[in-house]
Amino acid sequence: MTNTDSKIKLDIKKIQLDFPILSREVRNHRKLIYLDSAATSQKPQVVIDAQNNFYETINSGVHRGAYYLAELATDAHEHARETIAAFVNIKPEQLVFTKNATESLNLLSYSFLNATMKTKFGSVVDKRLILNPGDEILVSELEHHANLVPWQELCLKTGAVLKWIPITDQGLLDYSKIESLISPKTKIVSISHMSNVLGSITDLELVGKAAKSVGAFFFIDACQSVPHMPVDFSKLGADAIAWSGHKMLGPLGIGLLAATDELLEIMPPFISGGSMIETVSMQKSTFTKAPKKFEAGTPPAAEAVGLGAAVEYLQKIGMQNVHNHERHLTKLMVDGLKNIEGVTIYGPTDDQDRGSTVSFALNGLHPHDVGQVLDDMGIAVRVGNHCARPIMDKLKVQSTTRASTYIYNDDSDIQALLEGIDEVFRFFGTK
Amino acid sequence: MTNTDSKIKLDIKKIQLDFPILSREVRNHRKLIYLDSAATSQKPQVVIDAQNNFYETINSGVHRGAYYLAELATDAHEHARETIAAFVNIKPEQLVFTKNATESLNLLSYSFLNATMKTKFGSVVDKRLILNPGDEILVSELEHHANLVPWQELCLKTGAVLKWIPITDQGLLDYSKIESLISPKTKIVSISHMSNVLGSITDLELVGKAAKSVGAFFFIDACQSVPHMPVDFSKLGADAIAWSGHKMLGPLGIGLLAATDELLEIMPPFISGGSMIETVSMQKSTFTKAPKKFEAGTPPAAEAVGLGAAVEYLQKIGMQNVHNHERHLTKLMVDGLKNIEGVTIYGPTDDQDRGSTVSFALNGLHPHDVGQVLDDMGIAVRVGNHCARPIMDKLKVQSTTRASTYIYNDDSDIQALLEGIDEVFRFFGTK
Amino acid sequence: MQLSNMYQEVILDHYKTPRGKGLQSPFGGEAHHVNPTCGDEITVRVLLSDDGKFIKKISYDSTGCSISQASASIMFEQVDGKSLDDFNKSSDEFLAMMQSKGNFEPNEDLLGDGISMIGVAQYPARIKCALLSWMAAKDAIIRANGDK
Amino acid sequence: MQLSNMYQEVILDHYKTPRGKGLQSPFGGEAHHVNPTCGDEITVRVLLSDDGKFIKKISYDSTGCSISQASASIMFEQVDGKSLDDFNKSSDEFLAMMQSKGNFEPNEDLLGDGISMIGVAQYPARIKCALLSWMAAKDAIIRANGDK
Ligand SMILES: Cc1ncc(COP(=O)(O)O)c(C=O)c1O
Ligand SMILES: Cc1ncc(COP(=O)(O)O)c(C=O)c1O
Ligand code: FES
Ligand code: FES
Repeated sequence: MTNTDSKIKLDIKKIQLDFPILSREVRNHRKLIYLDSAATSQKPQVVIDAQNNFYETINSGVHRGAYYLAELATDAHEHARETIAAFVNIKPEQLVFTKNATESLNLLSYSFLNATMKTKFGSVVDKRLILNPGDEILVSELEHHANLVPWQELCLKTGAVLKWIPITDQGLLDYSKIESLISPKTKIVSISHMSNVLGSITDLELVGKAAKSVGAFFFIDACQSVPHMPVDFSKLGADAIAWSGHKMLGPLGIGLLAATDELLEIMPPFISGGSMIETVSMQKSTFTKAPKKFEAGTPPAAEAVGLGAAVEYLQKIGMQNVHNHERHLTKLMVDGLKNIEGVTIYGPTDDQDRGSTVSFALNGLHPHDVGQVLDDMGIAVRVGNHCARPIMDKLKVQSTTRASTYIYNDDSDIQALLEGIDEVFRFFGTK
Repeated sequence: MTNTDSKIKLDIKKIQLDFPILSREVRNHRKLIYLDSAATSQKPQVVIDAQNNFYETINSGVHRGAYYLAELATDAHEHARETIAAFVNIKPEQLVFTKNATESLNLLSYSFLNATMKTKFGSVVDKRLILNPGDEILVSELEHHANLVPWQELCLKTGAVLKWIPITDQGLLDYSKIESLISPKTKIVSISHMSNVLGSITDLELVGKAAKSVGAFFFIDACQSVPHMPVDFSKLGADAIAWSGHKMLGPLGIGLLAATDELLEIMPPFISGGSMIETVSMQKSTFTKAPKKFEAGTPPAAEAVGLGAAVEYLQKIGMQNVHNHERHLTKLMVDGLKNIEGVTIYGPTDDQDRGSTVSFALNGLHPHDVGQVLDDMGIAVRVGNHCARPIMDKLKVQSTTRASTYIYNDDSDIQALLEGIDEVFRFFGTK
Repeated sequence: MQLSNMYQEVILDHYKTPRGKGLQSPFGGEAHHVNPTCGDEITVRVLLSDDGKFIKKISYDSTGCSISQASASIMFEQVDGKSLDDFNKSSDEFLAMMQSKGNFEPNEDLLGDGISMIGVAQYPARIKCALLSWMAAKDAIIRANGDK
Repeated sequence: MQLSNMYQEVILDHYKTPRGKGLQSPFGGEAHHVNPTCGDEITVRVLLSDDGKFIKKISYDSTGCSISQASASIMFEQVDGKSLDDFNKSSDEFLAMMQSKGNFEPNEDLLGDGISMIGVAQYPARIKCALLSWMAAKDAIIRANGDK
């Protein structure tokens, strides 16, 4: 199934035809140039069809019914789990379906609150999940709010203390600070694989080793990496990784958590209810094993099936090819931006390994004005703080303009962006 | 928009044509007779189309982008919120989108855990949300696990004590016990509007008054009522109600919580991350107002839009007409079952106001055998404990066979079920 | 009706008149298994020969669907008084048949009336029903042996 | 380009050479507002006449996009030295225009250069930009009056 991932050149024009939205016109009958895939990706027809097919032919109570349709729906749901699990090289039982990466990260953080409170009232839980006041949680200054606020909240409820790896003025992780930040008090290290603002890739080996050297749990926010490059869970040295389906061609409404068997075994349930119990009486309930232990209620089965189709689509292209294509676009973009006077790029600008998410400023112009004029030309970029306020503070800006690509973008999209930026300068007469 | 809800007769044959799945064949080229809508409903074409239209024409980062598509997507998302809010007669700000009813109920229960723990470490929270050991939570013995296990879990983490209104041997709430169960120690009363096993409707006025007489919060699991009858939040006297989109013709992956402004104001966030914050620094974050405070992360926007279309579809039919039609079917079903020797109906069998969910047993036969033979005739009923184990214990059975209807079922479906039951008896030679 | 592949006459017969039902004493090992999907249960008791190589007596009590009841009754007929070696061969053959999706030539010497259960393999939701008694018996034997 | 409806010449002119920017003392009331969607900010100061009926001096400092900067500058021109009554009329007219989706005949006497902002009303995401200074001014006036 997987493409051999040689350095082949992808036929992007052909790929574009798979995405219905790319043929729509936007403002002023302009062709849509979609450069906001870091926020959410577009969906190929096969994903839309897979969902429709679910609703039109097998929709029913997954894992609950014993009749024919329910059998088919359950099979499709679990087949999707197998496909997605294989994509990151784990067993299906290691893959938990959530609603988005944010829920996945909250699931992790609430495990500590729940374990800590359950012991207080006499339940037996694994000691490693218990937080005491003064215990420490380490994140970084370039986290998306989804990998920051849940840990702040956990601290507010347990007396644990949040520490962070600072970023340099260029917005890169200052690894030299890790040693002084990590100690036996550190219980959790949670870090993003790739910045959704700067595109920079974290040295996970270094951070993971530091975490493991003090016996801390090591979690990764893989929202921006799994969609864009080959990711093998077993090679990350992590206890768990979280990401979203909607950023990798899948439907909205489905997120993922991959974790070690051991972590899944010791974490108490997060959301509780039907389909995750073994026995229930009014007095007491016991829970099934992972992944179902963490999937209370009617699951987003059509979405899981849609995401399964998205993964198969990506596998056909080959993730190394996806990454190579995006590196090619990134180089075009970064080189092009460097050549425009009055543009400041935030984050890595040399040819190091990085993602295709590029934040920049047009000197003297406000990102919302930049975005507005680009939008008028059909170019969709993101302006704002990208749910990563602390990076903005460090860069001393309120917001940035961000362009990000995916497999359906081609050289002409980058060209359009670069020309669009010239037009923005002209429009505001600042050049 | 809303149908005048006179006692008109619905054109069910016409309605059936709106549901693509109903034209599929199941085992042995049988027509599908779907009698499991209490688990999940089927979806009309307009709902499938609304989702497709989202993905094919406006998919983008809702509430995050400033470009044209993002504007359209945000508008569509908020328009859906307005439609669904109006459906239960609340303001849009009172409607929180979750992933399913189970999450909605957990959101409520975690508010108490979070508030309780946050005060312990110095945050200011509303006192009414703080639980002390010995405080009481009142549910009933006929709850779905989704309205039972989260409260059990909350007790395990706070030392609160779970109490329950028992059910009679017929499986109905024993209201006479409420007075002795409720006291100033009662902080929360959470009860289902309609049983998903027996179809019985709770006397909410009575329970709500009891809750309010001691100053307890009053929550309602409205999973089985909102899809099947007119529900006006303002008339329920509740602080919050929870239900799911997928049981009311909407997509999977979207749940709802409707609550009073006051409760939404005082509840701390549940899942935290992006899109629900006001300011974030590494030290501290502040949160937006409801509903966004409770909607961290990328929302299931296509699903919300699909559910909006489902609600418009239901409004055109008129909820009173839906309810009347289902009462008609229920009467057919209950009368028919009564006439078959060897069938035991659980729950109300007289002509009282009740939902169309009917549980029963074929004496001497196991529900899974019953379901299997019916399935072979194309009839999809649910067998099992229906995520309501305590009712089973009370009925002294492991499981029941359950048939439930919706607007796409007609008299011939009930006839097929009744004939199917005769066939089951014949097949096993027990008649 | 295709269904008669699953509910063969001999299965319905075992269901209606189960052989060997009812727990017996003395016994060397007992196991209680629950089918998690439906909550149905079985208890199996085993008494082994002194050398631990033969099943002197197997007995059971159970509640459940026709498939699980018939399977227990058939198992009883097939393994009561047999060697552990025979039990293992039968049990392996039965498991293989259940996982075959129906694509299987069952060995009647090993399974007895159990060959009639091949139709169940086509109904994934019911495979656990058929396996319940065999799994419990396996456990009971392990426990009986542990006591030696 | 349709965009020139929003970014009219006069708006770009106010943006590039803002009138009255820079906080002044003395003042009777001050308000600091943040646009939650972008984080941009404005501080407005107001000094009222002794009878509280006239704006003797309005001043502001702000960071933000062209629309918000131009709007503040235009507001300054329109209301500095005017009566509170005039301020309220202008402010109401401006709000009405912004909520009109562009379907509006703005009154130039009340809005001055502000009539050029009608194009902004067609871009929902930018309406808050245009309103930011007016809302802050309103608050500053209330506070100045509270001090009386
Ligand atoms: C009464 C009741 N409550 C709660 C639920 C849980 O809903 P969901 O599975 O959509 O979260 C259901 C349905 O499964 C139900 O019938
Ligand atoms: C790095 C990173 N982490 C977390 C998230 C949150 O993902 P979601 O909004 O799908 O929950 C995102 C995207 O929004 C992201 O880019
Ligand atoms: S349904 Fe319970 S054992 Fe078959
Ligand atoms: S974008 Fe911030 S005020 Fe306009």
